[in-house]
Amino acid sequence: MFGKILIANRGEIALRIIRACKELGVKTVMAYSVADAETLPVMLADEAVCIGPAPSAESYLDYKRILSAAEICDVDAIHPGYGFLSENAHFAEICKTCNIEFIGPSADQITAMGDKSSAKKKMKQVGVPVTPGSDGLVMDENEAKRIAKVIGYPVIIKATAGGGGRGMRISHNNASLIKCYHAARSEAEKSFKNSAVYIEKYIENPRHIEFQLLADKHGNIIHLGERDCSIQRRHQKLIEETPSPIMSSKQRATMGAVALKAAKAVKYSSVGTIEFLYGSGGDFYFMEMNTRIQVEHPITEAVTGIDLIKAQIMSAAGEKLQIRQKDVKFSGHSIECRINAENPYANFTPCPGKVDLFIPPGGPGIRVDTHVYSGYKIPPTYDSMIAKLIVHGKNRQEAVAKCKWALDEFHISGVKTTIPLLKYIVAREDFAAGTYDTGYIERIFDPFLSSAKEDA
Amino acid sequence: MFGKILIANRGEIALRIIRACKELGVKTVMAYSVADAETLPVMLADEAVCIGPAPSAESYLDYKRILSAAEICDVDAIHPGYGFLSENAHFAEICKTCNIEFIGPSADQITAMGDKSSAKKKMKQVGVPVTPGSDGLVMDENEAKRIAKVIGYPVIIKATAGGGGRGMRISHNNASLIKCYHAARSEAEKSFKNSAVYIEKYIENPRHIEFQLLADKHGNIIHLGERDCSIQRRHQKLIEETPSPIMSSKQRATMGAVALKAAKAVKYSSVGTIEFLYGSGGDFYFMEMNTRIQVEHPITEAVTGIDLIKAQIMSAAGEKLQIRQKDVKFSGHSIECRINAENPYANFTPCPGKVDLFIPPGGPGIRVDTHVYSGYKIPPTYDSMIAKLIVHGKNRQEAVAKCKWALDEFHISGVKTTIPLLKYIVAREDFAAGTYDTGYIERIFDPFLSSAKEDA
Amino acid sequence: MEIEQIKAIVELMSKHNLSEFKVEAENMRLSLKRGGYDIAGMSSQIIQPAGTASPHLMAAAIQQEASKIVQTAQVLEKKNTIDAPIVGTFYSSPSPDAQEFVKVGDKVTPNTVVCIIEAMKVMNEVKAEKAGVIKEILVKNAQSVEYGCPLFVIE
Amino acid sequence: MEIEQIKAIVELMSKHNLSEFKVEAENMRLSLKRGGYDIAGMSSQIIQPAGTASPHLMAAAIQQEASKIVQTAQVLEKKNTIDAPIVGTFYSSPSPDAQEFVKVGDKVTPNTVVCIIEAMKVMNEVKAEKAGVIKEILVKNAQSVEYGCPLFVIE
Repeated sequence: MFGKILIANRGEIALRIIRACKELGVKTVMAYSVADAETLPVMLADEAVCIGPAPSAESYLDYKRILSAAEICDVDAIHPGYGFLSENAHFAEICKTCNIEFIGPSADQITAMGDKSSAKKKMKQVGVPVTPGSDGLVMDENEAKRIAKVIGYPVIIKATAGGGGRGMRISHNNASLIKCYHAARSEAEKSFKNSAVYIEKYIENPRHIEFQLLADKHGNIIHLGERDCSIQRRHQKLIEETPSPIMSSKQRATMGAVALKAAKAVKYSSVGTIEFLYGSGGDFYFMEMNTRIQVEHPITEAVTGIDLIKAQIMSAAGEKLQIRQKDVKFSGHSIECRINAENPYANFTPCPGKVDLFIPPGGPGIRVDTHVYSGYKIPPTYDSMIAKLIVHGKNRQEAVAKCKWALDEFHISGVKTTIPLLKYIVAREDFAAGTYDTGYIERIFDPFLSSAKEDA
Repeated sequence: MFGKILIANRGEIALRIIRACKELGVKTVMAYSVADAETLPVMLADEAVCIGPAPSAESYLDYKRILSAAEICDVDAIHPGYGFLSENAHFAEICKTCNIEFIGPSADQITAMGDKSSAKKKMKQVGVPVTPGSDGLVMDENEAKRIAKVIGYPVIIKATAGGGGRGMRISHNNASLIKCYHAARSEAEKSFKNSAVYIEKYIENPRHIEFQLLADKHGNIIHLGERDCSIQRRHQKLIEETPSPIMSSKQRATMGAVALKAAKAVKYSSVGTIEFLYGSGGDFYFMEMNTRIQVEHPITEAVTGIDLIKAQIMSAAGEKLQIRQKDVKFSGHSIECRINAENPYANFTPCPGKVDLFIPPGGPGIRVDTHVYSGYKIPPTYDSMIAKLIVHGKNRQEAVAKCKWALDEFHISGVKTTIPLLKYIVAREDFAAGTYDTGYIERIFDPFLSSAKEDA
Repeated sequence: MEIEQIKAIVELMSKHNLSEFKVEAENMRLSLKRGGYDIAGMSSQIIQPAGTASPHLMAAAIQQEASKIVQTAQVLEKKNTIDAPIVGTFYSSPSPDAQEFVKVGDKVTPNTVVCIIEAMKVMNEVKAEKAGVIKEILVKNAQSVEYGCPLFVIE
Repeated sequence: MEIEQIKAIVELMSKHNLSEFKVEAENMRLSLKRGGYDIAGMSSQIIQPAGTASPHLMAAAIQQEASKIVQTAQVLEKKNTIDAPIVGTFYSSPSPDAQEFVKVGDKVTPNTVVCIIEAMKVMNEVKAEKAGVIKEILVKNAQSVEYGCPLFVIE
């Protein structure tokens, strides 16, 4: 096991990693920016090093500063958390060169899965179902039209370097295709400095079902069931749950096996997630692989009893998986609600600023992962997620009931948050029935705004 | 199921009951004193009624005011929590007369177990082991001397109406016996308006092992394993855990069966606890029965997955137990640390006042039950317990590790708390080894004070 | 701590434009401030409608509503009301057919019975406890009242 | 604590324009503040010893340590220092045998190289970025420095 690791991240995930390390007996060093000097992870780590000013490019994204901090603190490994450098193959490679373990997959594995277009090609080769579409990048308008004709409308144009919905356009006919093609390219260029796009059949109103994987460096790999992350707004997940309300254990076994096949194709050796689009007919397609720990990992922890961050660190340290696929038992139902400092009534404008009073809920089956406290100042520089509420109930009904009272109790003043929208969703009958898909928030958003007006 | 219940309590347990009711779909009314107007339970209940001024005698202990509130709010039942009227047979009786369900055992059951001396007699009759001692009350000095001679020193003199260590004296010889006898009587008179005492053999350095029971009104009763509450200061529990580090599953089955026998003797029909003294030779003796929910119930919830407050309310509503003894499965290890607003460096002086900043820990396996938040003013009128930290780990080692980091993270400023003492204990090797008894805190207290001076 | 010490501290604060001074010693706490007053101390006596956020939390949360302010005003005028000494049901007259105990404009002495509050089937007579003229009756007949609820305005 | 001590502290605060002073000793707490401005905004540049509480939380927790006060003083005088632009290892001279880049008393221009900070095996020359006279060297040769760490006092 490592003696000391550096945490190249911030906020709740940094705190989460510190907690895991304390249980493992591993010392921690927080690499932090000036904006995060007064945060809980910086206080609670064994050591803390300021690596740069607030902008990510000069701190959390600057691998030179992070590695320099790692060197002066003499750490064995670096945990990248999620976001920032967590899926950066170049960073993983340099860590290796510096003889510092990157807590995650190898640079090769990241590269193989990082480029969505080539990842899709690879998956197709090994027999993982992918959505029909272009075999690789689409270089001009004519090719776009030809492909659309073959696979049929609607189609979706996606940036190969994309994520978070940027560089993405849906077209329903020839008329809009060319416009969408160029719009996606120019957005991709702006966002990722890479204008390359590919085209796929657009699956209407699918569910987003992802499988959590856990692997070691000795060829062992298991899946820990699925997470249903269909409740998204512009491809940003808002509520996740496991098990999915529509998943049978037979379908879980089938999709789990496919997810394992996908990961084995790149000899995957860490925690990771295979994301699928799940059609209304039970058909499913490989979407992408996230080669890192995910925000929503705690719901899988709740139902499996497995600490994923500890497992990830142990895997990076070369330890063998202690658990076989047949030992994985699922118990109860877990739901995560993401609380962002955004105003849902004003187009989700981020609301940085001082949190006057922060009272998280407690009690049975409630877990809150947050770095926020009364008086904390949310910097405008980073992600707007300020807390994750994770509930665990005996069954889905109890878990939904816990979401309701826990959200009612959650008191955050001083900044606007997504809590009103979350409360609105978990109180709805269609949510209780589990009948939702990735178009859900868009459909219920106007009723939500109207209900708020009625309340006022 | 009840439509609406009144909560005749305050603080964290009131909040705990509200949470359970929200899951059950039962409306809640908080009966509160002027001192508690600004508390979370008052805000989070469906209704709230101020019943009187701060002193308990004119509010939480005044059954007339509570029943009047219950009547004007038209509730079906009253939950008494713990303390206050929770073990008051008279109150349970009046509730019945008023056609309001008392959420707890019947007045008869409370009476049968409430008087310690007669409870002991009854237990002896049905074959539950009790400590050798007087058959009932000891009326004068000569009888005291006679009994002491028979059972042998050391002996303990206890108030029959007692609790919390008041009206209790230990004597090691004839010389001190008479003095102790009178001291116990006068303290009992002062504390409980009942000077009656009894005498028992004093078990030196025993463990305090209690069994959680769950019963319905249809004759079904099960036990949910033991809790080891040996870490006490002056009979006030400070740390509780389950399973006990010294309990074998065979011994658990034996003692569990005895606990069930004890409760069946009074046809017990609610949640309750049988407390045993556990000698160093594995011998155990019935100490008393608590005919109510206990502060430390969450650790049993953690390892069994059973919500005891919901179970208690369902039992009071006449529902049958859904679970048999053989269905009870224990999973992992749970520890509770009680955080009191007391200064452990100054003889545990209570520290009421404003909590400037309150940051509870979060993350996997952490539960915090509290009514406190940043800015909350702890009134001087009531109990000093302000939070319960409950951890749940795969095994004892993981649970102890979680206690350590969670206590390190727990930030409470403005008032002194028991956190430094808790941190000191959970970091000790003898605690890690599970070798402690009810004399533990007394023995480690001077080293604790010295370590604090070294730190300073 | 001696008064001379405190005096010296106050002078120092004034001279050096300190806004706050606190000292806490064994069995003793002292807190001085210049400018800005503390609302929290007043809030505990506010009559609380069921289920709404407390004034304290509200203050902290900076989300005071208009309705709250009225209540605060009531609190500030509290010395001019007769309040419910117990929780129960308010009756303005001894029986449904009988005359009210008091009407607006009536003079009352501390011993005047002004209403009945029924608690647990017992009719409890409520006395004015102060002398004056009834200016307003704040609750309706047969209405539920909680402890401390203002019943009458008296002048 | 004697009044003379408090007086001395207050005078120090006034003189050095400190906004806050807190001390906690056995059985005793003392907290002083000046003016309405928020120290928290500045504190982010304080060099933070690993594992200690942040100034902001500290203020709330009223548990300031003596060592912190020195740091606060450093922060207030920050305009007169040359700070580390990157995290790494400080070297006062180009090689172990060579002369230091600057000594106390040396005049520097913005372009004067005052030290090297090694990061990832790369030697980064640090320039003064302001003109003045080196008054003090705050870090030792081969010492690790984090971003923003004051290296030299300059006047």
